[in-house]
This record gives sequence, C-alpha cells and structure tokens, in this order.
Amino acid sequence: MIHLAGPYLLAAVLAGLGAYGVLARRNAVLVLIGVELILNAANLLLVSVAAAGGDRWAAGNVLTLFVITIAAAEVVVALAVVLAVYRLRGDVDLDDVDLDDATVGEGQR
Amino acid sequence: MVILTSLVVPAAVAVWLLTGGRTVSHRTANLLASVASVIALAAVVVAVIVRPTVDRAWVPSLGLRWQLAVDGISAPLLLLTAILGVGVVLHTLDRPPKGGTTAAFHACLLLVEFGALATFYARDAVLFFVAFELVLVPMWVLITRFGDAHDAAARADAGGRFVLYTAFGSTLMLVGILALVAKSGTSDLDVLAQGGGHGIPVGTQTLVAALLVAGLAVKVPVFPLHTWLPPAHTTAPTAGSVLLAAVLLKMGTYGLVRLPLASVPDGFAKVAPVLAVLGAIGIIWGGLACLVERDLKRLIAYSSVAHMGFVILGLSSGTRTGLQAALFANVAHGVISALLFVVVGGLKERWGSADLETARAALREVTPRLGFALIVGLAASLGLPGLAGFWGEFLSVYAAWSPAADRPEGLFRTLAVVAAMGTVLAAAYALRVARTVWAGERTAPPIEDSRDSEWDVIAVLVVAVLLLGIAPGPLLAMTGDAVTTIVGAAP
Amino acid sequence: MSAAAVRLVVLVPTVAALIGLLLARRIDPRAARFVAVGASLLAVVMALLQVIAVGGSSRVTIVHTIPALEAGELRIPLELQATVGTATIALVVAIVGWAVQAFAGWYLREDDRYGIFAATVSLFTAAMLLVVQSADLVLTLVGWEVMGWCSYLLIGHWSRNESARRAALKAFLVTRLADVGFVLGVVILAAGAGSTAYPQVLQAWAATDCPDAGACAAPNATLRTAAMVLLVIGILGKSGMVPFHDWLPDAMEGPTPASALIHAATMVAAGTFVIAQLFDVFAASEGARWLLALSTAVTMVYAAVLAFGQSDLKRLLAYSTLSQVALMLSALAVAPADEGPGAGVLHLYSHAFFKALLFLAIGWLSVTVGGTAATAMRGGLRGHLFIRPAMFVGLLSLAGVPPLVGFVSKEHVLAAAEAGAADGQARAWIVLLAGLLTVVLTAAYCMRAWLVLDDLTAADIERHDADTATFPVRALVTVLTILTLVGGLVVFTPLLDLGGHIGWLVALLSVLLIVGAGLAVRSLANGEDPAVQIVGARMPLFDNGFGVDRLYVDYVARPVVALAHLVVFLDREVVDAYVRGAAAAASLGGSGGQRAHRAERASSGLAWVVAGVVAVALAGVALW
Amino acid sequence: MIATTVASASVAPAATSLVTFDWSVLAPVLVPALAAVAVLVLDVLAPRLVRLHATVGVLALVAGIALTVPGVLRTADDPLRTLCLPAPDGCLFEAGPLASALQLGALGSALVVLLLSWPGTDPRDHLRGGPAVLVSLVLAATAGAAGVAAAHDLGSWLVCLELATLPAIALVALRGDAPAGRGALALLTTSLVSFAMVALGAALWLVSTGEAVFSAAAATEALADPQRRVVLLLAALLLLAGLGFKLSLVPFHVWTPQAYAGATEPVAAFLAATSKVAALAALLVVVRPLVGAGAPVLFGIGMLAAVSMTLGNVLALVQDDPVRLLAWSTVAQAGWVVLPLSALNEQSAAASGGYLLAYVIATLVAFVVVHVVTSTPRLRGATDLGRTLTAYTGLLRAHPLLGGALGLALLSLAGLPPGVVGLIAKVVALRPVVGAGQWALALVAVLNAVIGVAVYLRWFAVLLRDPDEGPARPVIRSIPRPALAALVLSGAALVATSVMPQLLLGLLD
Amino acid sequence: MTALDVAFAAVGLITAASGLLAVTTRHVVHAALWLVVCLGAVAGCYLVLGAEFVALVQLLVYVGAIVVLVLFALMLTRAPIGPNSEISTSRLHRVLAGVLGAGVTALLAAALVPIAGPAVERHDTSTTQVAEQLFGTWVWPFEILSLLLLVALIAAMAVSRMTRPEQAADEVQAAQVQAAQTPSESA
Repeated sequence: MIHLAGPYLLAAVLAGLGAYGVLARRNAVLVLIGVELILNAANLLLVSVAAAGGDRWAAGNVLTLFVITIAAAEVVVALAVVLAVYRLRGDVDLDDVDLDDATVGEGQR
Repeated sequence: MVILTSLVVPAAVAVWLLTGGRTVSHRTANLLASVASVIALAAVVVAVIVRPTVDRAWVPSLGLRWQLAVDGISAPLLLLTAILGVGVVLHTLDRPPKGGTTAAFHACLLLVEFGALATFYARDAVLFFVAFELVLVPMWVLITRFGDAHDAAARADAGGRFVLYTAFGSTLMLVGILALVAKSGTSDLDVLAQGGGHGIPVGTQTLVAALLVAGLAVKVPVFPLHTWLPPAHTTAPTAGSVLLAAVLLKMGTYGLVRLPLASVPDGFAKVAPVLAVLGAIGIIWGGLACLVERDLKRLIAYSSVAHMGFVILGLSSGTRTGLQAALFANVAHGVISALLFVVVGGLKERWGSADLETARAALREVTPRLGFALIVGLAASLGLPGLAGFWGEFLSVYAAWSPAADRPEGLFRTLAVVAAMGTVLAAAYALRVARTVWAGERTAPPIEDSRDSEWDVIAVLVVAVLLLGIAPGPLLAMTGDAVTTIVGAAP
Repeated sequence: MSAAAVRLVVLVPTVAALIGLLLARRIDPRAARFVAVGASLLAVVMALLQVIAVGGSSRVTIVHTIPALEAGELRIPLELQATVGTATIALVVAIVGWAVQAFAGWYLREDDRYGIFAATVSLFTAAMLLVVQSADLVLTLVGWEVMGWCSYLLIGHWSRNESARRAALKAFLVTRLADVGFVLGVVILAAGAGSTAYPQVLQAWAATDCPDAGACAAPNATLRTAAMVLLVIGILGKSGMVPFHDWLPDAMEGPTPASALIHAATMVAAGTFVIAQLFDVFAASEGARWLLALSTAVTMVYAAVLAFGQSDLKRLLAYSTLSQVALMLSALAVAPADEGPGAGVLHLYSHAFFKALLFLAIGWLSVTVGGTAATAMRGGLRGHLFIRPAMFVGLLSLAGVPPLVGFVSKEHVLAAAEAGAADGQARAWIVLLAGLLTVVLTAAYCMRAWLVLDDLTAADIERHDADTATFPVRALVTVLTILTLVGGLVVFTPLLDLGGHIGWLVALLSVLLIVGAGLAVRSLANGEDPAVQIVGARMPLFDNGFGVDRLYVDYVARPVVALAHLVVFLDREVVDAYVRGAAAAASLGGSGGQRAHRAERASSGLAWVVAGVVAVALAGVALW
Repeated sequence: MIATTVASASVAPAATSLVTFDWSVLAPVLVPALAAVAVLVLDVLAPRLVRLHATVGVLALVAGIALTVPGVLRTADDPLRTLCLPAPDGCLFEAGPLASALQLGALGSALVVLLLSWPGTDPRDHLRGGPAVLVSLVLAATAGAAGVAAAHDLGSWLVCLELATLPAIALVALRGDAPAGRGALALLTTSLVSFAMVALGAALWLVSTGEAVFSAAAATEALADPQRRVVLLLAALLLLAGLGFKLSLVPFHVWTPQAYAGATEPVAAFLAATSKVAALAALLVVVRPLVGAGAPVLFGIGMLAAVSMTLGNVLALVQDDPVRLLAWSTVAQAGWVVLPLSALNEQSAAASGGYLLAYVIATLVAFVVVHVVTSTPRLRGATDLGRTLTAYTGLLRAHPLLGGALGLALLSLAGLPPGVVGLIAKVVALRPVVGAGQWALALVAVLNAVIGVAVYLRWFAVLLRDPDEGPARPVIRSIPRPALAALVLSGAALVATSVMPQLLLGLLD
Repeated sequence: MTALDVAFAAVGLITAASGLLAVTTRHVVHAALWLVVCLGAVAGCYLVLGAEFVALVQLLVYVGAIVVLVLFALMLTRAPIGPNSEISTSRLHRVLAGVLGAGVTALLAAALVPIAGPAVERHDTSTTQVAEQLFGTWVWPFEILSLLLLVALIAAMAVSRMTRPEQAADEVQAAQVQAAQTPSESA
C-alpha cells in the first residue's frame, strides 16, 4: 500500500525546482539541468500512475522510457549546439549580448 | 451569362494587362480597356433588362456560392458603375498616367470596376464581402502610384489611410456578416431579406446591425469615420477620384440596404437613430468644412460627406420613401460627384494645384465648357430642382420628417430640420466656389478648355445630371418594387 | 385643347431655355434673340389660349405631365392645374416675360453673353409659370427654387463686377436660407396628406368640417401652424420681406431687364400666389397669418421710407417693390377667410404691369443717360417724349392714383384689411394703418422720382429715343402703358376670382393722402431733389439700407464661418486624431516592442516562456 | 543499429502483434522517414553525388504527397485508421481529412524547402555537414510532422513532435556563423523547456484521464469529476504552452526572429511552414478531445491568439529585414491560426487547419522570393542587401515573375484580394469565433486584420515603386531551376487556391 | 503511513534536497554532480513505486549517459571550477524565478494532491510486461524514436563540427566527406 500524495508532491517540487533552475541560470548547460528536473517530475508522475495501476498497456512505464530516450536525444543535440556556440563566441552565456548582432533588428546588418 | 460576361471581361483584360501586356502602348491599353468596359456596359444593360441569375458553387465548405443577380436596388448602381467604367477609361485616353505603367493603370481601373460590379451583383453575404474587398488594392495602387505627382508622402499617407480605414470597416462588417450567418444559418441575401430577422432575438439583431452599420459606415463614409476620404480624393488621379466617389462610396450604402436593413430590420431600427444623428451631423459638418476648405478636391470630398449624410438619413428613416430617397440620392451623388471630380481633376491638371486661394482666370471667361460643367455640377450639388441632387435630398428630408412607426419621431423631425439647414450650407459652399473659380474678371493666365475625351465624359455626365433631375420617375420606378420587398408594404 | 395649352405655357419657355443654352455660344446673338423673343411671344399666345379655354368657368382643370412619382409612401403626381386665376396670372407672367425678353434683346445687344442671359430669362419665366400652373407642392417647389437659381445667374450676369458677384451670392443665400422653411413646410404638408397634390393637401389640412368624423381625422392644428409658419418664412425670404429684405435692393446689380423680371411678376410675387393657392389652409393658421401681417406691415412702411431716400433710382424702385409686395402679402394675412385671397392676387396682377413698365422705362432711360443714379438721371425724361408718358403713368399707378390699375388693386388690399378689421382681427388694424402710411410714403417717393426725372431746371437733353430703341421695345412699352392704364378694368371681368371690393371711404381717404403727400413733397422740393432736401446728409444711410447688411455679416456670416473654422479644426485635431493616434500607437508599440526584444536574450526568452505558462495557468485556474 | 531497428519495424509486428498495421496509411510518415535513412546511406555509398541526395528527398516527398490523397478523400467521421487495438480500444493512428491535409501541407512545404536548398544553387552555401545532412534532417522532421498529425496516443505524439523539432534546431545551427549560433541557442533552450512542459502536460493527462490516448471519451469523463478536471485543464494548458513555442505564440515567441534571421532562408521557410504544420497538427490532436472543456482552455487560447497577433503585427510593422518581418508575421499569423480554437466547436479544428495551410502557402512563396533575391548578385552594394526591404524596390517591374509572386503572397497574408485565399482564410478563422459570440476577441482580430494590412502593404508598396528608385537594382539574370520549380510550385498553389479556395478548404472536410 | 510511504519519503527527501542544490549551487561542476544524486534518487523512487525496469534505465541512461555528457560539455566549454556567481542571473531575477518556481510547485500540488486519494495497492509492472507492450502496442512510436535518435546523432555531429565562417570555403568539401562517414559511425 502506498499513498500517491508522496510522488505527486515530489513531482510538484521537482517541477518547481526545475522551473527555478531554468530561470535562474545564465549558463546554457545549467539551464539544461533545470529542464532535466522538470522531465523527471513528469516521469515520476507517469510511474506513479503505473504504480496505482491506473494505466493500460504499461503506459506509465513505457512513456517514461520514451521521455528518457527523447531527453537523451535532446541532450546530444543541445550539447552539440552549445559546443558550436562556444567555439564561435567563447562562452555559452545566454545573456551575452553581442552588440553588433543586436542591431540586426534595425536592419543595419 | 451576361452577368458573367460583364465580370469576366474586365477582369480578364485586367489580368492580361498586368501579366502579358505589361509593355503595351498607352493607345493599345486604352483601346483594350475601352473595349472591355464597353462590353461590360453592354452586358450590364442587358442584365438589367433581362434580370438573369447566376448560382454556382464556389467554396462549398463555407457555403459560399457565386450567387449573382440583378434587382431594382442594384440595377441603378450597376448601370452607374458600368457607365463610369467606360467614362474613366475614355477620360484616360488623352492623359497617359504618370507614376507607373499605363497597362497597370488601366488594369486597376478595370479591377475596380470588376470589384464594384461583383459587389452589386452579389447575393451571398460572404461573396459580397469578398467582392467588397476586391476594390481595395487596385484603388490603393491608383492612389499611391498614380496620384498627385508632387507629393510622394501625401500619396503614401492617403493610400494607407484609405486602405487601412476601409479594411477596418470591412473586417468589422465581416464579423457582422459572420454573426448574421451564424444566427440565421444562411448567407443567401434573398433568404435573409425574406426572413427579415425572424427568430433572432432583438438584442442579437441589434449587435449584428451595429457591427454591420459600423463597418459599412466607414465606406460610406459616415461622420466621424470620414477622415480617410478627403486625403484620398485629394491625391487620387481624376479617374480614381471619380471611381472612389461615384462607385466605392455607393458600395457602403448599398451594403447598408442589403445587409442590416434587409436582414435584421429590428436590430437596424435600434441602431437607426444613432445612424441618423450621425448622418445629420455629417451634413452639417461636411457643409461647414466646405465653407473654409482651401483645396478644391478636398472641398468636394467633404461635400460628399454631406451628401452621403442625406443618404444615411433616408436609410435610417425606415420608410419606403426614405429608402427610395437614399437609393436615388446615392445614384445622383454618383453622377454629380463624378462630374465635379472630372472637372476639378482637369482643373488641377491645368492649374498645377487645386488651391482656391490662388487667384486664377475665371472659368466662365476663359473656358466656357469647363465653366458650364462646373456650374451645373455645383448647382446639382446644392440640390437645385431639375438637377439630379434635388430629389434624393427632398425625399430624404420628407422621410426623416415622417419616419417609420418604430423610430423616435421627435428626433427624426429635428434631424429633418437640421438636414434642411444643411442645404443652405451646400448653397453657401457651392456658390463660394462659383464666386472664386467660375465668375470673376480675370482672364489670365488662360487655360485650355475641355476637349475630346474629357469633354465627351463631361457631356455625358451633364446629360445624366439633367436627365435624373428632370425625369426621376424611371429610377424611382426601378427601385420601387425592390424597396417594397425590403421594407414591406405600407401598413 | 386647354390641357395642351397649359402644358405648353410651361414647356415653351423651358424648351426655349434649352435651345438658348445650345445657341448661347454663337457669336451672333440674332438666333438667340429670335428664339427667346419668339418663344416668349408664343408663351403669351398659349397663355391667352388658356384664358380663353378656361373662360369664366370656376372648374379646376387638372393636367398630367410626366408620370406621377411613386416614392414609397409618398405620391407625387406632378400635375398642373388651370383655373381662371392661374390662367390670368399666367398670362400676366407671360406678357411680362415677353416684355423683358424683347427689351433685353435691345438692351443687351452689345453684351457678349446675351445668349445665356436670354436663356436664363426663358428659364426664369418657365419656372414662374410652373409655380403658377402647378397643382403639386413639389412642382411649386421646383419652380420656386429654379427661380432662385435663375435670379442668382441673372443678378450675377455681370460677374466681372465684384459687387454683382456679391449681390448674386447674397440673393441666393438669403432666399435659400428662408427656403429651408419653405421646403419643410412643403414636407409637413405632404406628410400630412400622403401626397403633394394641392387638392389632397387642401383636403387634409383645411379647416373644413369633416362630414364623417370617422372617415377623416381632424388636421393637427399645431402642425398646420408650423407648416404654414415655415412656408411663410420661405415666402418672406423670396419676397424680400423683413427680416430677409436686404438682398433685393442689392439685386439691382443685375441688368435692368433681369430686375424687371425679378421684381415685376415673378420671384418676389410668387409667394403671394403660393399662399393664394393654399389659402384655405393658411386662413386657418393664426400664427402664420400674424407672422405675415407683422412682417409685411413693417416691410411696407420701412421699404417705402427707404425708397424715398435712395440716391439711385433703380434702388428706389427696388424698395418700392418691397413695399408693394408687402402690401399684396398683407392682404393675404388679413383677408377674412370667406373673402379669399383675391385682393392680394389682384395686386400681384397690377403690380406686374406697372412695375415692369417702370423698370423697362428706367432701363431705357439709363441707356441714354448712362446710369441710374438720381444725379445722373436728373431731368432725364426731358428728351424722351416716348418714355415720359409711360413713366408718368407708371408712377401714378404706383402711387395709386385712380383709376389706374395700381389704384384698383391697392384699394382692394386696403378694403380687405378693412374687412379684416371689421372682422375683429387685431392684425388687420395694424395692416390697415401701415397701408395708409404706405400710401402716403408711396406718393411721396413717386413724386420725388417724377420730380427728379422730369426736372425742368436741368439742361435740355437731346432726343435719343427715336434712334436707339427698336420697334419691339416701343411696342412693349406701349402695351405695358396701356395695360397699366386700363388694367383695372379686370375687376369687371370674371378673370380674377375676387372676393373683395373697394372700400370707398378708405379709397377717398387714400386719394386725399396721395394728393396731400404729393403736394407736400413738391413744395418741399423747392426745385431740387426732394430727398436731398428732406433726407440730406443721411442719404448714404438710406443707400445701405440702414446698415442691415452689416448686421447680416456680423451676426450670421461671421459666426458661421467661425463655426466652419472650428469644424475644420475639430476635424483635423479631434476626429482625425484617433486615426493618427492609432497609427502612432501602432508604430510606437512596434518600436517599443522592438526595444524590448532588442537584446533577444535566450534567457529572457525562457523567462517569457515560464511566465507565460504561469500566467495562462493562473488565468485558467482563476476561471474554472 | 539503424538498419536493424528499421528492419524490425517490418518484422516485429508479425511476431508480437497487438496492433494492426496498414502500411499504406502509415506511408506518408514512413516514406520520408525511410528516405531520410536512405539519403544517409546513399551519402556513404556515393558521397559525391550531392544532387542525388536531394533528388531522393524530392522523390520521397512527392511520393508522400501522393500517399496522403486517400486520407484527404475520407470524411471526418470515417478516417483511415491503423495501429488498431482490439475493440473497444480503437486505433492509435487516424488519418482523417484534416490530419491528411496537414500531412500534405507538411510534405508539400518540405518539398519547396528542399528545392530551395538544392545543392550548388546558393553561392553562400557553406552548410555544415553537406547536403545529405540537410536533406535527411528535413525529411526526418517532415516525417515527424506527418506523424504527429495522425498520432492518437501520447507516445507517438510525443516522439513525433520531438522528431519534428530536434532536426529544426540542428538545421538552424548548420549555417555555422554567429547569428546562426545565437538563433540555434535560442531555439534550443526554448524548445527544451517547452518539451519539458509538454512532457509534464502529457504526464498530467495520463494522471487525470488514466488513458495514454487523446480520447474524447476519457477526457469527457475526467472533466465530469471536479478534481480530475483541474488536473486535466492543467495538462491542457501545459500542452498548449509547450506547443505555443512551436507555433511561435506570444509569449513563447522570442526565439522566432532570432532563429529565422540566423538560419538560411530555406531553413527559415522550413521553420515558418513545415514546423508550424507539425505544431498545429499536434495541437489539434490535443484540443479535439477537449470540446466541452469550457472557459479556462478557451480563455487561454483566446489570450494567446489575441496577444500573439497584436504583438506580432505591431513588431512586424517596424521591421526592415524581410526575414525578420516574416518572422514577426509568423507570430501574428500564429495568433490567427489558433484563433478559431478559442471557440472549440465543430468548425474550429478545420478552420484552424485551413488558415494554417493558407498561411503556409503564402509564406512559402514569400520565402522563395526572398531567397532568390538574397542569393542573387547585385549591380552594386553588398551581397546581403536582400535582407532590407529597399532591395525589393521595383521588383514588380524589374522581375515580374518574382515581384508578382511576392506581391500575391503578401496580399494573401494581408487577406486582401486578389490574394483571395488569405481573405477566405480570415473568414474561415473568424467564423467560429463569431459563432461562439466572442466579441472581444473578434474585435481584437479586426484590429489586427488592419495592422496586418499595414504590415504587408508596407512591403508591397516597395515592390510597386520605380526600380530606379532603389539603392541597388537587383540583376536577376536567371533563377536557378530548382528555385524556379519551388516558385512555380508554391506560386501555382497560391494562385489556384486563390481562384478556387475550395481546393484548400475542401481538403479539410 | 505505510512502509512504502516511509521509504518513498526518505528517497524523496534526498531527491528534493539534491535537486535544490543542483539548481542553486555556485559550482558549475557541483551542479552536475548534484544532478547525478538527484537522478539516482529518482531511480530509487521508481523502485519504491515498483517500476524496476524504469529505474534501471534511469540509472543507465540518465546517470550514465546524460550526466556524463553534461559534464563533458561543461569541461569542453571550460566551465570554471569553484564557486562562480556569474553562472546565475541577478538577484532580482532569481527572486522572481523563485517565486515562479514556487508557483509551479503550488499549482501542481494544489491540483494533484486532491486526487491522490487514499493509499492504493502498489501495482508492479514487470519487465516482461513492459517489453511486451513496448514491442506490441507501442511499436510504432518506438520505431520513430529510433529514427529520432539517429537524426539526433547525425545532427549533433554535423553541428559540433562547425568552424568559424572564414574557414567555410574549404569546409564544403570536408563536410561532404564527414557526412559520408557519419552513418557508418553510428552503425
């Protein structure tokens, strides 16, 4: 016997932490960490549904596996992009404003 | 068949001119456009006599059909459009457009004609909207590309105002149309008119009517939505001004008759007092503005606001007389303003500007033909009996004095008095123009009198002004039956 | 026969106007003259035929024109009518029209725009004939307004003069302003009747007892009074009554034939005829009658006073027209309901002849002496053996000396006032007193005019008339003179349906007054222009009509123009401000948004995302 | 590994089949997916035959387009189904007319993108990875887009959605310069967060309905219970937010101008067209079961629509770079796309799809022309002049075909005839809103229609000018043949649907 | 409170605490390491919830692969070792972020906790069951997922080989070669 309130609460906390992580970090890689936390919150919910037997076709488990795999794929691409940007700019700071670039919107490129 | 001919021929020639025939000479383009517009005119005449209908599916998913027909309300406007369609092309013959290719100019003229004809033919509310929008871009091109050569900024401003303002109005109208269609389940204007809004709660009817009226009021234009008109007229080339005043504005009033008045009469009755008040304000407002306006073209534009006020007043009264008055005044204003714009446009070409403050030779002395045309136009504009302007205005005042039973009588009677006062202002500004431009002792610098195609167009319009004034019967008879079906027989 | 004649009476001058318009640009004026004079003669013939056809019957003949207009609820039959009265007045109008055309053909022979003038006169005549013959309010209105427009064209004929342009503008605007009343009156009457035909309108509005209470509702008295007051306002404007009187003297800027036409039998007198047509309704509206009585009483005296002091004889005639028209309208205002409008119509009839005669004579004279100022004309008649008697007859008639036509009609008017007074109408007393005062004043200015024109002390002037005026001109002056002399005999024919008679006591009184006034003026004149003697240095004040023009400018024109400036300002700065504001807001929003997005930081993008989610979610939570 | 998994797709079902397989129904997804792999294989075998890769891609897309036709021809009540479970569970893959039409839109737009990015036609072409990578990424993303349209279960929905997204990030980054990096980074971070939200939303969906499919029955049942209703609505809002990113709805739009401006024009076109089709398709899958969810979802969608169209239009009004203008126009148009969904009645989904397809056609034409103009050598001035509006001065006269196509596209986007398709699309989009009596939203839409007209006419006015007024008259001697094909293809679609809007709207019902 | 509840509470506290540290620490590398702890603890949660296969995958894929990748990335981008305040945004920004994060938590908790209901019997899903469903019902998304992974790999390789634009010209040739090699590598 298990209370589902626990996993639900934990998922809520993880999602909140992830949201904070996403917002409070300037480094692209650290933002990624926040995203992973949110994904784990989602996974936790999926698994707890499975634990309660409230799904069919093992959906809770299978979907968790899918999310994990997609997350892996994302991380691969994300890191490639981050590396590329790092090579181009020397940092992966999301708030870095390249002044030449910022004027693009004014059509003076 | 004839309906389609009158639509397809101008459209096809316009498309060819825009694509294949971009480099044709002015003569060729004009010849082609003339032929197209004459064919369209012939087809319209036949259509008005035979009254055929066209009903073909176009966008079944929307229930949108090419549903075209002619009735007493649209027939005069169709004729007006087709005649002026020929007129503006003819008028262009001797004056190659500046600012773009002649092919594009002619194509735009034909497209405006096509759109206006389609609007007047349309018997499907959504099709009406589509056709209504058709004229926007060609008209915009006429204003921004072929308008006043001196001032590019003014052209852009005027064109932008025109297209944005009217797009706003027509989109608002679209919302109204869609609401109407949603509530009544059909977009067939005839069915809607027969239904007369039965089964739709009055509150909804009022909302729908308000939307439709607000949208269409922009096009008419009704005070205070008129500020796009003066700049548009001032900068547009003569042919554009003529089409704008004589055809495009009519689409607004025509829409008011077809949509809110016919389809949601109870709702329209609620909106009508407001509309009537605005119409009356427009009469006074336009008249007063004309008293001190310096630019002749702007002045005539403001006078259009005043004249359309009479149309609005007649429409709002809810009686058959009022509707007749509105329809008559509509056509009359079309002819008169076309005449005035041809004359004034010609003057602007000759003078280089249309500023009244500049002292110039009196037309009466140096250019008898232009002078005559101008004075006829002004006389008609001030509502002189025996000329086209009188009947609509008189009947409009009459209708406002004795409105339908569900209209506030006291208010409408007050408005009748106000409208009648407006005729004094019309006289004042018309004679102001006559005094500064037409009469006078100056004979220098001389300008060339009207000749050839310009004079032909003017002559036709003068004759039309006289005919409508002397024999209003045929036009009134033409609209009579249709008006009865819309308003219903007298109790 | 009679129907055709009725139609042709109106149609002939109309067609002449159209043809004249087409011929107007020919250099050679002969064709235009031929058409104009010929058509006007033809119209006289037609009018004569009509008189004969209608004969003495009291029947009303209704004549169809173009098909009736069905304007929704309103029916506009557009019919003409012929009665004895209309036929007679039509004849008078036609004769005056012919006289003016014939005279103008000579008078304007040098004018390069004679053709258009002749066409306009034809149109003017046609419009007046339409008013006379109309059996339909709308047709009346058409004729009414067309006359106004023609008067604008005629007064402004010499538009190279600034003063002529101004006078034309003023004439049209003032009458147009008053016409608002006329139009609204017509509208109200038509709205009550559902038709614009006179018979229906009369039936619907007249105070007749309804035979069957259920069949016809009693007319709304308030509305009726409103309608008639409005109509009277229109008529006051067209006829130049106080307070709309100022345009008429200025209208002298037009060529003299035009003045003759406007003053004699057409525009200014048209109101009389219109009220006569609607007399049954009018008689029942006390308010309207009071208005008319007061306005005419003031006008007749005021204008007569002004006439006396004019330095220009043509303007003297203009003011005399005001006074006389006031007289004829006053008859309508006070005549007892059972007596009918006959007195007024009779005065219209007689005034047409003598005033046309006077104008043409003075026009002729002005050609020879080169102006119409009193100083220029001084002794002008001395050389004119032909005009002198004509002028003499005309002035006598104007003064109301028996047995000339002017005496007959004026006495009818006074008699009507007397009858009204006897009826117990307070306004009739006013009118009667004003009328008697006017008699004195009229005699005075007629005497003055005669003294000036026939000044024996002036140097003898060569005889011009024999070699300048053409035969038609002589003929018309002769005809008008004869009509002025013997026109009064009409009261013994059934041609004018006269309800009144001449009150012999009043007649005697007025004759005495005339003689007395004449003698007094003569004695005061002392061989000089009496006006100079009496008015003296105040003449310019008389010349500008006691400065009423200034009042119009200050209290009507200026405020309206100021209002117009306000409207233009509001149009630009308020109404259009929303439009410009919307455009400005859009581009401001655009550049503001652009600045907000300028950095385009990825992390701010993320913040947007999360904030958006939370906002949307909270909104959702708040709303579920 | 790849070879085996692909092979297992055909082998596995036979072994442990719980679901049925109908290859022809799956084909619009499978063909581009297989082609993506095939291109990579070809690249190994014949790395020098760069044109061959593109050819394979084009052929696959054409085949895919042909294969969507059966689905389009079905009625909404009777879609093509496959991956069916024994009754009563229904099927996990349903291709009705709307889904098929969206597949068609995705495949067609991808076809235009491939033609535009044909190897060797752009002198600035220095993409990383070579043409094969580009082609296979486009094909894979297209397969994802096509798949998500028909997906009925959470699993394939999530996977397909991500398949449609991830390659796009890489495509932006492939250009390999600083703006591209910035754009890719913005797109990446936003898409990561959005995916997280989508995953969370999907999890909540499962929690509340207990079903791993987007089924109307389960959703209705969950909505009936007040507590589960809250969770379901939260799920819906999270899903909506996550998809809002892909659709470029405000406030999830910030990446859009950056990514568009950083990417090559064909990739930007891909983001503006194919990617949007995928996003809307995904959204429709979520929204359809929620008919009856009531105010919160409707309010959320309505707000997103109103804010997006306003902000997008207003910002587009001040742009001077045509690509950025189109980016902001995408934001605005996205608002229009979801506008009908705020009514959530039976017309809404089709209306939304119809508007999207009309937008996709018009915007593709615009991108094709922009690409041709920017990749064309000029008489004088720098090579990137094509990225300012003035570069288009007098295009209508200088090059009627390009100018005419661009003009018609702009008018369609503005919703003005002769771009009738745009006008009809606006009618279609407004109809459900007005029908549901959402007057405030309708008013916002009206205002935005006007601002939209201003946005596009501002550009159109430039086309109308005299070519000599421009700073550097473009010398467009000849358009590369693939680009010409793209122009003709998309232009013909635009003209045809303008003349016969039924061609477009008929797809949807 | 059942035994499982207690176990879950224990693991859950570790998860929450390490997650908090992962998003707040100023050491870049520490953040990644705390993430390892957190993800591992989540795997523990899965075990408590009876999903052993998922827990295994979580350890293998997440902790094993993803975190390693993250660490590599941090090192390749020369993330500083030791405390560094520049990795976080400004204080105000963080406060706002905190509020938003708390909001997310509150919202989710408020929605989810009411439906948690009383204690339920734990429903274990065996690996066999998962496998059967994965290759039965879920085979279609599973296959698509394989394509997704392939594409992600290709894309990552192509993107991570980016060089500065000035070297672009001679990169075209190299890129083709590289693209040719990519599939074989992944295979």
